Amino acid sequence: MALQSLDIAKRSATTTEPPQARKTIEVAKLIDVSKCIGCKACQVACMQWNDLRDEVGSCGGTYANPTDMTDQSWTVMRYAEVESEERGLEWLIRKDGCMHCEDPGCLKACPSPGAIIKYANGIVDFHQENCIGCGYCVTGCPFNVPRISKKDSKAYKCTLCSDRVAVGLEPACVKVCPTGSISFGSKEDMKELAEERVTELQERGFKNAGLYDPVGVGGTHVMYVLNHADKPSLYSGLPNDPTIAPTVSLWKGFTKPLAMAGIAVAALGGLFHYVMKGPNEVSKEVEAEVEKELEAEK
Amino acid sequence: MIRDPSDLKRYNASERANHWVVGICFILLALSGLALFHPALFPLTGLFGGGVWTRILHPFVGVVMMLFFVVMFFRFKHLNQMTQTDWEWVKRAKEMVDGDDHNMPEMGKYNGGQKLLFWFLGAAMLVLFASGIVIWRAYFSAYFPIGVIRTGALLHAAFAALMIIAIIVHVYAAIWVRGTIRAMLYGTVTRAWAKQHHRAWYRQVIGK
Amino acid sequence: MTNHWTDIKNADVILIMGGNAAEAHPCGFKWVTEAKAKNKARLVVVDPRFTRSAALADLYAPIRTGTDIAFLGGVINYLITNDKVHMDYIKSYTDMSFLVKEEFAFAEGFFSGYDADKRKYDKASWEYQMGADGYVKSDPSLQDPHCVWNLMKAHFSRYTPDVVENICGTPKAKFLQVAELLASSHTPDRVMTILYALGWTQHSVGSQIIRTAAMMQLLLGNIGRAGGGVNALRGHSNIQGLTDLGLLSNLLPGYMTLPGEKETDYDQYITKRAPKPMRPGQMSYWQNYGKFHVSLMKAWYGAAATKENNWAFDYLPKLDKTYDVLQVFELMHQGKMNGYVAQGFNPLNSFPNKAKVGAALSKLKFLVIIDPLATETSEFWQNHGEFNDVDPAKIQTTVFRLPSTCFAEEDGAIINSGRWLQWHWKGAEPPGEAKGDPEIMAGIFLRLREMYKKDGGAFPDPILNLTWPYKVPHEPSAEELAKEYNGKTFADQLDPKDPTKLVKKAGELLDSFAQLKDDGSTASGCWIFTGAWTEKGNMMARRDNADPYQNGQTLGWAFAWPANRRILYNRAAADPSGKPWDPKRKQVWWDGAQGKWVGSDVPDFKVDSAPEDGMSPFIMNPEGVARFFARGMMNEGPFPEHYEPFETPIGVNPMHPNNPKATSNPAARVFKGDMEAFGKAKEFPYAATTYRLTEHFHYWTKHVESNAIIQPEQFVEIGEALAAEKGIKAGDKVKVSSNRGYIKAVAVVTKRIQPLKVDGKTVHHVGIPLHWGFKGVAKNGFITNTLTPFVGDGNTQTPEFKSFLVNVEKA
Amino acid sequence: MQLSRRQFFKVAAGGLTGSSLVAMGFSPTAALAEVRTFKLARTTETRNTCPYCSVGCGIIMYSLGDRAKNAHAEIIHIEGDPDHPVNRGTLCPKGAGLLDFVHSKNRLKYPEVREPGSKEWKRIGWDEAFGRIAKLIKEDRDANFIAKNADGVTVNRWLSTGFLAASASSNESGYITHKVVRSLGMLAFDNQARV
Repeated sequence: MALQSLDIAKRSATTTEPPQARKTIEVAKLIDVSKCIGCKACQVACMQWNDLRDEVGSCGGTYANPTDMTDQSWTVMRYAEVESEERGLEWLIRKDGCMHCEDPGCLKACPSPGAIIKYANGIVDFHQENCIGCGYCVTGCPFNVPRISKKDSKAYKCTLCSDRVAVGLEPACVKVCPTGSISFGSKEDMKELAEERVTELQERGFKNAGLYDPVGVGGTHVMYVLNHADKPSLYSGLPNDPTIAPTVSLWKGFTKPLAMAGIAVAALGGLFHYVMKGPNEVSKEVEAEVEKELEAEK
Repeated sequence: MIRDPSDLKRYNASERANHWVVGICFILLALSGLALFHPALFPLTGLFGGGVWTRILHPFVGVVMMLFFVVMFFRFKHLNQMTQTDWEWVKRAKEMVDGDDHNMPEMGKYNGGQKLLFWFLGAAMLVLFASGIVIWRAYFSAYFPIGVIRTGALLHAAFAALMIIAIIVHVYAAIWVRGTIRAMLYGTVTRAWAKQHHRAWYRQVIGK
Repeated sequence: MTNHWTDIKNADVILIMGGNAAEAHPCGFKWVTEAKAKNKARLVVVDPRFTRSAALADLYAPIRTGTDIAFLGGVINYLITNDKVHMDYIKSYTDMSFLVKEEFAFAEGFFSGYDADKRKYDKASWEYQMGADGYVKSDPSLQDPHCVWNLMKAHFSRYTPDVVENICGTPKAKFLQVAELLASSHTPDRVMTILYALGWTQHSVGSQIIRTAAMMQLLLGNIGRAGGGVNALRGHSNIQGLTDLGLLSNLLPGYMTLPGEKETDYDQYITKRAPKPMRPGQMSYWQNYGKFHVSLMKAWYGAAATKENNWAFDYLPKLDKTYDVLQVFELMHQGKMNGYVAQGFNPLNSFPNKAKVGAALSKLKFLVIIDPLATETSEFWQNHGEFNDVDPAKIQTTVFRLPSTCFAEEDGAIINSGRWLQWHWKGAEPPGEAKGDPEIMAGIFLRLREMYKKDGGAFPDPILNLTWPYKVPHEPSAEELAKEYNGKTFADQLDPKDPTKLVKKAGELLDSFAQLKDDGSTASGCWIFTGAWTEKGNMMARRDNADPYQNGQTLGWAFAWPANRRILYNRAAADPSGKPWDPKRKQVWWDGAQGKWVGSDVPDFKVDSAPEDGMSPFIMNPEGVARFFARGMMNEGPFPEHYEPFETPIGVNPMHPNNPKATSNPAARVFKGDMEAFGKAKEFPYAATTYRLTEHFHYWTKHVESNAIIQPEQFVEIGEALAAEKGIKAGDKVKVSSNRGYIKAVAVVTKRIQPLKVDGKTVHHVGIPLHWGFKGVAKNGFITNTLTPFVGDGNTQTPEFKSFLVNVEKA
Repeated sequence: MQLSRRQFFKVAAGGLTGSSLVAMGFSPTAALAEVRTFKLARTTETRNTCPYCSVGCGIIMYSLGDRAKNAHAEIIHIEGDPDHPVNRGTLCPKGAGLLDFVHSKNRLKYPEVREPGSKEWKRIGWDEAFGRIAKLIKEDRDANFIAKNADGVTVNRWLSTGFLAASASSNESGYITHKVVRSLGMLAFDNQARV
């Protein structure tokens, strides 16, 4: 295999390992919601860098716009007004987008070889030229991220700006973030930074501040610092404990070999049965009987 | 075409055509479905013009198959009611597989195995059609919650596999039991064949 | 800004009030999050709405719009009564000990000297007592009842926490929490910064709100210090520059002022603006006014400005009054104006009472629009349905629309809020036939001059004699213009300390405004910019971002006026003996060995004046110190007082319930007809306020696709309580009306706007973003300023966009 | 066509074998996974300052071509300037979308005039525009210039035409604008400082 700019860790619908000899640093994006003002600079930077322009929609009665991710909007801000006895009103704002799971549900579900790639640095990338548009990635994703374009029926989502990272730059949203809510670096560094931030938040009275790096999907390469890490769902429904759904695991796990084995057994069973038992032919007796009967009729 | 006037008519032309439409659809669906099901079989998409065409065509073929299957289902439904004898046949099916059909009860047009297969295929088609609609991303998935879609995908895969196995058995049975396939090709079987395998039907047809 | 953006990171406490930095200045707000993360700073937000800034605040307090003076007055009272003032600082650096004239008084909401008919004050009593020595009298023991300190104490003692709660609707406990946190910055080792914007300026008492804040910062000893100051976050990219360059009715470049029609004597004009020190040993820097003025006139009129003709003093128009935009549109509305030019400006959207502005424009003979974008103003005559329901046939104005370049297509400098002059470079050709503003101005001017040369006309002298030394006359280059405002000398300049040394050769560019002369031997188009383009090159284009003291001063980046100084009044960062108040903060200090002031910033001081000389840090004031007592500088009084917005939801000033004339700013100018156009709470019960959203910039970005995508449609924000009362759900269309018109928009129903208890009544706020109009790629909408009242601040005439009354109903 | 059962068996077996071969790895080599090519590789960078709010963020404009005579410098991307001490490469949603401002379909391209009572714009040339505007200005100034006020004091002012200056044009534009406007004796002069 020729060299490419990023080494590949996993490839969708591919049964063999890609070359694994090189070790690259794992990267991660850390989104500190305690610094986020929901300005949507990341949304604009994303559309500018990736040459996307969503439709001019309408106001649905909240600040959120576009109101959901689309093939043209790979990241959107989600706003939640949460009131509690203890802290009064809080405006919890979360940048939603692909989490770049260590164990990506989309990749697991994808039937098209090479349509979804997980690079060795942790980025999970869609390759639209290989995408067949089945939408299985949507089914597989625990975070409801991939979107199928109405124009070309291909799946799209955040690439973590793989083209920028490949040449040594940070993703566009990271660079643009005016309040420093989004950071990018090695996953190790990001975890350290998160720890620092969590300590700071705890000092400010957020007892349950913490890092969101869910183990259920093997950790993610987009992580959150949450001031209420005990209740991720407060942040516009961030899954509390995301995993690849058991149905998807079954579908893409056990079912595959079992079904193939079943089919093989059936086919081979037939073959060997035929070979060993021979065909089930009409017996000579019956043939003779029928001959007789025909004679009789005549 | 070689015809023996004493042969028995098992299927009329319309029934045969119906069967083969369903059958061809099944083969297309199985090949395209398997291509999307197991990475190792993905190259089968080449048969359909590539992955994208496979994804586009599969559900439409599915709809065609379902339509024709429904017709076929109602055509043959009354012939496939399980009876006491059929269950007796099923119990003894192992002997039959081992090559000894002496103790098998007399069967009508269809034996217990065929009837069970019929009902199983009916159920599988229902599940496949329903789950297929759910996972048909281009038109319908948006209307279903993600949990339903996931279950749909799993059921679709599982029932498709079962159905393929069932059809392999079906096809093999047709191959194994010599003189069977022509029933679906020219519509007739030999009297001997009928008497051997479906004696009750044989009696019924020749009026004895 | 007294300080600048990066400096915010040095703060321990940050107060965002009268602004929403996170929303309107997100990249500057980064230094707030930086201060929080690296400096353990606490962020306090006081606002009628729980804003994007509030989302990150440690402490948020709601306030009724337009009542900031009461709130800040309450804080001042809290600081004084709880002894939380930086006493060493104010004793040396403010006028607290100065004696005020005994006639000065305040009663029933009026200061002494009020004339109710003219709605104006005679300010004679608002002055210091002068001693026989010609200096202001002072009582350092602070015993005299007429000393500023005692007057101030008495004035603010009325603003108790209960009064604050009653006027502002801020729960007393919240107010006290805020006051306590702000007060924590009174120690020398803690500094607080204030970030405000048009949430303070756009009130009929806007200037006084800002004064109250400045007084609070003085009491806390936070002026002149890194991480401190009173920081106006300007709204536009070069509105600082345009203001510095004096593009206002009554100004000349560099905050010099045009003469009034009673100041036609040149010497009197200069003397009045170059005051002698009012205290011994003070600098009173404006004494140099004459040098700046003469240099300006030399830059503009060259050889035609001579000592004999008082440097062409007659060329300057003399004011009878200020022609701010409200005044101008009032005159236009009366049919007294014929022509108008709007250069990169969209008055139909930007000014209050759109109906009046549109009607005024219709009365013009000609209107010239110079803009990169198709603005609403340029199409005020066109029918755009409900958004602009006019009949073109009835509008006789000739409208020219001239396409200009945008930032990407020109060289030049713009000045950010921190007073940094930053050069930018052209990256592409403009679309179509668009031209740069200088080229357009030259195009009009050169034709005009030709006509005057040929045909003569009214007073052609200034037109014919205006210097025009540009190599390509119809296309003056940015470089030529920048060098012109920087200034140059016509004669050799010698070192005053060593006359054998030549400092500047004739014809060279100047390094500093200290080199300007009033003998006609220097020219400078804007004295405060001197040093921006010197013989060493373009200082505005410098890109050295080194920050050796790690306090964000970056003296090698671009050029900051004045004299590349980053924090104004920075001498006050050191105690009277010249040592930093806080040894950890290395700012500016006296280096005895070198005999001069040194530090991480350019000292804002006479660099060799030793602390023992007793010169005080506020060198621009003739007193040398900062003023708690504003003397006659403000129109409504030397101390700030709470007055209600002109459209008040409670109908009474709770400070002066028995004096209806003191309900709203008694000295604010209100035009005939506009007073009648004010709505009353009975019909329009809700307090409305207009503002920007972070997704949009004014009326520009509705033309910008990516911004239209992220905030496509006009909306208004209302609280859940009001929404429930009115049966309005999020996403419903609502009609918001004031006494001047209505708009329709989508309702955003939110917990972030809470009803407030004010003077026994419940006051609901309605929040109205301003960004929409009938041109653009976003969904077209109504012009928000259809609703706003045509009245301005009592000093600056900034329209009262932030406090007015509306009604809301389901559309 | 007549398909004997033997032939049918062959076809079926062939299909099975084909798919089994494929299953065993006789599939064609899959395409490589390569990221999108970095789109700014040889663009020209120009430093500028964001024209919106007063933070004055540094930006870098990336344009096509290498400034060669025949290359038209179309700006294709705008990003924050990481060296800038204030924004350090960051931008807000407005700054991040500056490219769409530069290329807005509502940019004006040609001088236009709307005649009195007309419903539409008419495209004109710069010469005509400058000439007509200068003439209108001169007519009004000559008719309404106030050399002396009621008290006979020289005031040299002109009040019947006003000028609004921009908020985002450069110092140099502002400076020359002020110079020209004041030379005419105009007092109805303001800028966007208040709004």
